[in-house]
Amino acid sequence: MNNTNEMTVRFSGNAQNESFARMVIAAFITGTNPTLEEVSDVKTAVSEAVTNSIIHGYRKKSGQVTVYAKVTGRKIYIEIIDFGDGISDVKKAMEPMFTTGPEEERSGMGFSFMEAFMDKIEVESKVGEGTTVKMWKEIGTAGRQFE
Amino acid sequence: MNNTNEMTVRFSGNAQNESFARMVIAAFITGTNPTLEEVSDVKTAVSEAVTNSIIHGYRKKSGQVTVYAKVTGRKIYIEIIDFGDGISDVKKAMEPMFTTGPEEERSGMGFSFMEAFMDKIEVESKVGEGTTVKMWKEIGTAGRQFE
Amino acid sequence: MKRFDYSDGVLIYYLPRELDHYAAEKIKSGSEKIFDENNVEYLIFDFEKTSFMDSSGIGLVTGRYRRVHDKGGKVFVVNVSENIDKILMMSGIYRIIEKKETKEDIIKDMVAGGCYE
Amino acid sequence: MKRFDYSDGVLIYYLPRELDHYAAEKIKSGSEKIFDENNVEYLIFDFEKTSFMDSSGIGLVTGRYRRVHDKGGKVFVVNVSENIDKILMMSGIYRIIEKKETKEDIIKDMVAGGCYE
Ligand SMILES: Nc1ncnc2c1ncn2[C@@H]1O[C@H](COP(=O)(O)OP(=O)(O)O)[C@@H](O)[C@H]1O
Ligand SMILES: Nc1ncnc2c1ncn2[C@@H]1O[C@H](COP(=O)(O)OP(=O)(O)O)[C@@H](O)[C@H]1O
Repeated sequence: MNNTNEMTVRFSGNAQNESFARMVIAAFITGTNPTLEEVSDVKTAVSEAVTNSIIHGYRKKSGQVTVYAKVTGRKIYIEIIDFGDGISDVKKAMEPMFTTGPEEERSGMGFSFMEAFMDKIEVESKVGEGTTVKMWKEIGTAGRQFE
Repeated sequence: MNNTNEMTVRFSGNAQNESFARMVIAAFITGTNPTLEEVSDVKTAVSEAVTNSIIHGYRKKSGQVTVYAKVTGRKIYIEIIDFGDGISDVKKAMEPMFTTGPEEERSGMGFSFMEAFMDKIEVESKVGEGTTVKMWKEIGTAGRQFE
Repeated sequence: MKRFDYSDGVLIYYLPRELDHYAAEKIKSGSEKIFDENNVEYLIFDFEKTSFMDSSGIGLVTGRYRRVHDKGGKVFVVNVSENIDKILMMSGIYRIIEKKETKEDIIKDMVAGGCYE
Repeated sequence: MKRFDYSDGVLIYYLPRELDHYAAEKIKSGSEKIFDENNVEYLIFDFEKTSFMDSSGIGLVTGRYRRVHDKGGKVFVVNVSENIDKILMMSGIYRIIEKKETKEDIIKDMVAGGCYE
């Protein structure tokens, strides 16, 4: 199956939907025939970005989070989009351990985890307008366990 | 949790996505604390409507299927929307065993199953414009097995 | 994963975990040749692995039933879980197709019926 | 489902199947009183049931670590699966928190350390 498949899911930005987003992305990428570890990696990365949209993007306000995903053969592309507060200094935000939420016991490792678990990530953000995180991963390229 | 939660998922109308749609709806309704049987009922109903959009709505053409779901307390509301061929006679289409696809070995029981597994369904359709199926189900109202 | 097994007029479908329209189409196209080239006398749908089925599964079973029944063949379903039984029951399929607990029960029927004299 | 267990200065968190931000918040608010009213000397994170964790879990562990460590307490993680171990390793948390195979290993440590003289 070297064809393309796409989906978009939009949901309320409340914390219960973090697990929903993980289940949706896991279900969507099954066609790429990933290992359990690869599924777990993608779930973690998506969980990080969705959580960030909910707690940093929208804080206590309500808002919608959108996850777009495209699969082409075994290549996965994912976007996580919010229309929340945005990030003033993306470079600084992406530094390991940097967090604006230490009193909420945030670790500042969200972006580091996304980078570690995906092949590549990109962040676009504008203060007051929102944030889009783009992620790429090719299945079957590292330490594959089953064929 | 008597609050409301909403989600919309849109995906390519190809047959592989029938199982994706089932997994998404199952994941979304977990908050209503359904029994396994109730989850299975909702999955079946959504599977029927999504399959119909793909095979009758879009036939061999490409197109997008949208599933919108809203949960309020233990009440579930679902819409399945396509912009495909539409249905000329909805009343006739909903009769048990009626099918326009006998040569494809369709059973004509899709709408009957939706009605059996949900509390209520409604169909809106216009030839050349598409079809929307609306479904309602309240969790915990019939033969509940676990509390 | 073996989807079906054919020998001596007996065709067994090993149905998948989720029997929906997508799966039904694959099963049909995968076994078309067998029906074209053989006279299927006994057709067995084995639901052992199946935990989900919708009306596309009913379409598959009744569609295959027609092909086999037209030529005097017999059709059975086996290893049906409670969940799947409910769907089969609702569809009214048991009016035309027999349910057996196991494949061994069908072999008994075959012997009694004279297939393996 | 018991989320934690406290007695005599020892607090055990039984972490959930999926330790994300939502779960971490529930765990924190649910155990706030214990930290306010007691001096937690031994804090144990039991990952036995946990198959998923993201950086919110790291935030939970390090945040709790700070509270306990500031007062001279010790923090452990136990029953860590390979999957979770990878995440804990990546976060560098093992520089400050000790991993033990089982809760019994910690009791040994407690006895040796003089907690249960
Ligand atoms: N979607 C977002 N909207 C607004 N700010 C964000 C968003 N994502 C990340 N940030 C900012 O980037 C910082 C670092 O993010 P991250 O590495 O995930 O760590 P953490 O979530 O633990 O703070 C956050 O503290 C926050 O200030
Ligand atoms: N989304 C749709 N778009 C166009 N036609 C539809 C749609 N859904 C149902 N139909 C029509 O209604 C008929 C009955 O549907 P159904 O009861 O699900 O049985 P089946 O799918 O087995 O034909 C179909 O054969 C088709 O003609």
